Amino acid sequence: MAVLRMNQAICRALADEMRADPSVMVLGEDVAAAGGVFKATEGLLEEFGPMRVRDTPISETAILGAAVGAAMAGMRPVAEMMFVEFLGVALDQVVTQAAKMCYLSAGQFSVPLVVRASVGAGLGFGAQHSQTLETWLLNTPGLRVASPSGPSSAYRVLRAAIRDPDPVVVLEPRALYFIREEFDPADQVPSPLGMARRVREGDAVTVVALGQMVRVAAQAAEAVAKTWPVDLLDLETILPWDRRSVLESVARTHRLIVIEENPYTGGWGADVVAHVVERGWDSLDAPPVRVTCPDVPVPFSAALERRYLPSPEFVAKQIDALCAEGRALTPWWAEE
Amino acid sequence: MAVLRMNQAICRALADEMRADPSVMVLGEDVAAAGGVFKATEGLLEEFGPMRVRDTPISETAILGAAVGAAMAGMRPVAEMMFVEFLGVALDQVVTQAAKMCYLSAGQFSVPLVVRASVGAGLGFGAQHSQTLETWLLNTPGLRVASPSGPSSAYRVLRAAIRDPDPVVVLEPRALYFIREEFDPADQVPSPLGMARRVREGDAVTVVALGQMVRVAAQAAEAVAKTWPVDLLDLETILPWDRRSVLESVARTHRLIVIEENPYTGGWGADVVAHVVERGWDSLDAPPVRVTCPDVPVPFSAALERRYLPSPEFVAKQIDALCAEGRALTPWWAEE
Amino acid sequence: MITTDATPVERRTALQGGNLHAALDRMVEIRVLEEHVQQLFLQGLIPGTTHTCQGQEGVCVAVAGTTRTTDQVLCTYRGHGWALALGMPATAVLGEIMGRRAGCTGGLGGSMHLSDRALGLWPTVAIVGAQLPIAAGAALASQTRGDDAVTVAVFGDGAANIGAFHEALNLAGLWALPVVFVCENNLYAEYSRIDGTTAVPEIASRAAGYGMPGVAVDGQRVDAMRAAMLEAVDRARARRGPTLIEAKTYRFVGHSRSDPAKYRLPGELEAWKARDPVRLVAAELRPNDPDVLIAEIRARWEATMALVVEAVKAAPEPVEQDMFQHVYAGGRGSNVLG
Amino acid sequence: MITTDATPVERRTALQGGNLHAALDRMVEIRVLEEHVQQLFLQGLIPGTTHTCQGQEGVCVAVAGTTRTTDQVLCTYRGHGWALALGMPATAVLGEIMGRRAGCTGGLGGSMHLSDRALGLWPTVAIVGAQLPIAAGAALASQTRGDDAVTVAVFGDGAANIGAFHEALNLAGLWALPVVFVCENNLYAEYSRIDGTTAVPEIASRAAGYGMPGVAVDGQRVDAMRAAMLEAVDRARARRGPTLIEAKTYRFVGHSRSDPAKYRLPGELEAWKARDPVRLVAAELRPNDPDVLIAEIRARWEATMALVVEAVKAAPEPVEQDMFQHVYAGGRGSNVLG
Ligand SMILES: Cc1ncc(C[n+]2csc(CCOP(=O)(O)OP(=O)(O)O)c2C)c(N)n1
Ligand SMILES: Cc1ncc(C[n+]2csc(CCOP(=O)(O)OP(=O)(O)O)c2C)c(N)n1
Ligand SMILES: [Mg+2]
Ligand SMILES: [Mg+2]
Repeated sequence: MAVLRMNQAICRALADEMRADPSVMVLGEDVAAAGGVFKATEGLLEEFGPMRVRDTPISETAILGAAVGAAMAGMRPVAEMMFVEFLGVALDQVVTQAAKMCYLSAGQFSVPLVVRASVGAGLGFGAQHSQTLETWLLNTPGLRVASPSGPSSAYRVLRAAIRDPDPVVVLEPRALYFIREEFDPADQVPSPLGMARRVREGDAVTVVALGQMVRVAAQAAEAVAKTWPVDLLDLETILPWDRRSVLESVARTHRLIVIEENPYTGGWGADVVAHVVERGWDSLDAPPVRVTCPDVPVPFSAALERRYLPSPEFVAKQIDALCAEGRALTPWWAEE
Repeated sequence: MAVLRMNQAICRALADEMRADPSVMVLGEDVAAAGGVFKATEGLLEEFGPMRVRDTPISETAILGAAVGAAMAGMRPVAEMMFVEFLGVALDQVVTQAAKMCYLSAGQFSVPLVVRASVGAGLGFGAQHSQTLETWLLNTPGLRVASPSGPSSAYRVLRAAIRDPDPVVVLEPRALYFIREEFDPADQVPSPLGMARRVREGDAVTVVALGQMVRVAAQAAEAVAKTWPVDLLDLETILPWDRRSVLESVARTHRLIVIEENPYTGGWGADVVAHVVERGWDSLDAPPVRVTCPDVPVPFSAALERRYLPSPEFVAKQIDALCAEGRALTPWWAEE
Repeated sequence: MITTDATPVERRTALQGGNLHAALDRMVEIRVLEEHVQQLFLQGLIPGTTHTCQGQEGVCVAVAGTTRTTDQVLCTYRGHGWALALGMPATAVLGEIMGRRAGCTGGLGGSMHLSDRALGLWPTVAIVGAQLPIAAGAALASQTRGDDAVTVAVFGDGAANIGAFHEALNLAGLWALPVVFVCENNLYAEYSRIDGTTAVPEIASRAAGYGMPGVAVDGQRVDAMRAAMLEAVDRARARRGPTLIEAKTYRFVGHSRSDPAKYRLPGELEAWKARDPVRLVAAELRPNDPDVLIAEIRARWEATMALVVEAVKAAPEPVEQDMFQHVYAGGRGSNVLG
Repeated sequence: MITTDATPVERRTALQGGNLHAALDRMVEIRVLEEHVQQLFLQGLIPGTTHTCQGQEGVCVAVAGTTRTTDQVLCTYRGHGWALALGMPATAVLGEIMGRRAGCTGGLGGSMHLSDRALGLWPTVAIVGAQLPIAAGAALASQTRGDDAVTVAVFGDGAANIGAFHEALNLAGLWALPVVFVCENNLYAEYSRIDGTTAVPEIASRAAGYGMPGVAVDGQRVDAMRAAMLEAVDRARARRGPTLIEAKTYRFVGHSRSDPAKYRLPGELEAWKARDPVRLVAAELRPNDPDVLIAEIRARWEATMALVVEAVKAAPEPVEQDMFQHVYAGGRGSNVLG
């Protein structure tokens, strides 16, 4: 057993994979000598040397492109994007190159690449450094996308991502890097990506969450536990998300709430709702509900940013409304 | 009245706005001397001169960044991205800069920028030149996104986009550039973006479509017209899409089908379905349905590409199944 | 000479003409504000992050003194000094850094996103290099309209390796845009020294690849920087094309937040501190006892800044509704569910 | 000398050692295939688009003759000549262009996306410049693993203005990656002449900004190109760092599809046709009657290509299930609804 912060769990996953497989390498801005801006690559340079652990220039296109090329050549590079927004200058390499190379070469090449990026609001980094941006990636056949919800989750997800033969983007909730958890890394069998994790079991309502919203959902579930036993699923992998587990849960609970850290319009929660409605229509007793952020850029002020994020209190209210009345409340931010 | 192809209608809209407003300018690769790869800017250089109509290097970041800067300085630039995929090397300028500048400056600056990009499959351009990619843009407060469905639609949408004080991305279905339509440009009052267009009226089912799928939907609607009168809405603007019109329609028809040219997972159709389900639950008699492409990159071969796109025949079948049985068929491409 | 209740525009005007007293005064003001920012951050009173600029004050003050409020300056997250230099009052700067309504954007932006259109300060950006093509666009607007504004695009040594730099400089060179690119080469990008990230030792040398003059300047000397700017601004104003100026400078503090900057080469900090831009100007003005001169000015700014800090601490935070303003310049709010 | 039923690897080997007969033979093969591609496109038998390379054949043939099948070549949508030069049989090239199962990727990729891993031909990309950082990555893998492969990254003059070029070359220079950057400067990017898009006249000059040698070569002379490649490949193979080679060349045809290329300067095409790379080699081999030599070889290839065209026309198209293969290398298919 070990008590690890999420950044340490990530570092441990990297080190474990690097020990097991000499083709695993790490590159990114300040990941080597400094051990990463979020200290998620600390000690790797010392153990694995400057060939396999590389500091790069501020050149996201070159970082990702080089990772794509190295992966196609048979390495297993793990590239760090310090903040997910930086994908905006280099998205091409992930979704237009990496995700399509296997297809375009009819399977001659595969791209066992991992892109790690920190995501999310709550730390006061402002509108250009606080989003989650799964939506840039989801409509991309050929890609996988995961987002862990804490230390053991991050450890498991990252090892699975590195072993995956296809390109995987791992979106790490920045606000969780310094959260601690006690777990035994040796116990964490890297399960293949694409399976949801049941956080708590219940039959009143299915709550689906991802990343740092899993904690928010868990707090809300705890708050309403006496009245409404929540079946809480942590998707962990968002592309492809675990349709089977969600549908099975809804078949038992007949109700669905998705908690999403994104503006309301065009978020991934809609994909969950739409699929469940299409394939699980008869299971549903009430309209599915999304709890999201409002349709605004992430505000800087601490007061506004707190308000911006879904809160456990509001999620609890929505659970209560949906279970008691069969109808959720209008989101706090909405004008009709 | 005039008979115009869609590229000519676009060119006309540009010329009309450039005549009306000296701050409108056009820039992009080969838009000036050559009149555009798709001939949508033909004659503009001759009429408006090399200051306002500029050929650029192959530098999408500089093209979009320069357009953002010029817009912030008070111009109304219209930047062309020849294929929407090229946004992948410069998305930052649209979603992280342009869309957030008004907010980040608390309204001191606005960004009256238009980005035109050609989109869509059907012409054999292969996996890196055939997508629609609205999903890169939708979860972006501060941005507007539209996609016309033919010549008059393109004329109207583009004029409205140029007059809009905020950044607008106009996604032009490439396969429609050479489609003709007779209409009077003078009649086309540029209505503000965000309003759906009713293509045909009916009460059996609401069909929502965008871009080149509007034609596919219209053909399907025609095919089933005797049995199932379709209420066909062309969204035209996809961010923000016209929630009110769609909900009103569904309140009358009690059924919803969304036709989308995108892979199934993570497309914008889910946003329409999810919102309608959440806000129009009681209206619905049957599960909403999305007709989409399969979850694969766009294949090159003509035979495969034809199969890849939603066909009028399959849409008609889904309309029939939903209206007759209350249940759509499993998509042709799906394995359980 | 510089009163603390000068208007923002007066604060800007004071720097024009090259008065070294005014420059020194502003540099000390910046130094003192940045020290407070660091303390406030450590005290947990500033959310997120801060990037301060102690040691680099000569560059922004020289640029502010050689440009007009109708010119347009685009810089980065390391922007506090730029905002003050261009004329923004300390309350508006610190107010923003602390997320108050008194901030220049009312707490929406934060430390990395300062702006004041009336001073020509465009929103500072937090994506490395993104401001460079935007600056080209600002200059493009001037060129197309035929106005006489000059655009200044500020960036760091690390930004010289990102694609946006290349594309923006090529475009500016090609179209002879009225823009001055000012690289604050402080030797480090975050924790990485320039020689570990950049295949050439001098950023200015890259200008040749874009058909524009490249000038390396001692960024610690406000007069040298001023001279280089005057020439480049003239060139741009006369519509003779862009210039790349590389200001060799150094930050005396870490990259951001509480970075202890352990990555410095031995002796490097000391060598650069010996060339503190504040002290170099003071020595120019009062060769016999520069430190006394600095102490005098510092005392005044410390008194002022203490008041500013208290005022901002007491200032109101934004209210919920503020977050829905300004998402779009036009049309209905973005919180309408429809 | 070159039999049409040589294996792909034999076709590659034939070009090594600098045999000019072999080079000429391959260049004519490319020329003839490209002519057929243009005709087939005009006949509506090729979907989408094509980018042919008549006039530029010397460059790819020289590169193919100076690299091994274990080296890695990354190039662009203008890739038919590259595929043939590296050894791919015409049926696999044309089969792909026409979207048949006989194509090198069975019709999934098309004209812009050719590949054959056994020949070191990586998937050609259709996003300008995207292959450059990927090539740096291929070279990075070699460097990290310690193998002796060399990577060749091919791009056009127009690609020298995109950010990916800058970032890739800086990275390669910084890390001394074993890569050779080959710019096919054919003076035009689509319909834009280089002087209208690029702030410097010579791409090779930009190498200085990345700490690597830049060499401008007459790309119409396969021997000159070969000499430059030998040196650059040696340098890379010996792990002494990257090189930028600018091959000055010209396309005798439009950019793509049916482009009539009206944008050419007057006399330009004629001047370049006088330096047709095919004829320059033939003149070297048979100074007295190069045209007869060309005609002989051409006749052979025309006969062969006529058969190839008929075979591909008759070849089967892919079947529906083909579109679901290869979306992912691992795991279940992507058509499972769950
Ligand atoms: C595209 C992008 N990549 C990375 C970062 C993270 N980052 C912020 S500041 C910085 C260092 C920039 O160094 P430099 O350009 O020298 O400017 P300085 O901070 O020294 O003023 C980095 C890597 C970013 N903000 N944007
Ligand atoms: C990022 C990007 N921008 C634009 C295009 C469209 N495009 C395709 S080829 C081409 C011209 C490229 O010119 P050059 O690099 O000189 O290569 P050449 O075609 O002459 O071989 C352009 C602009 C693209 N494919 N990718
Ligand atoms: Mg720096
Ligand atoms: Mg070219």
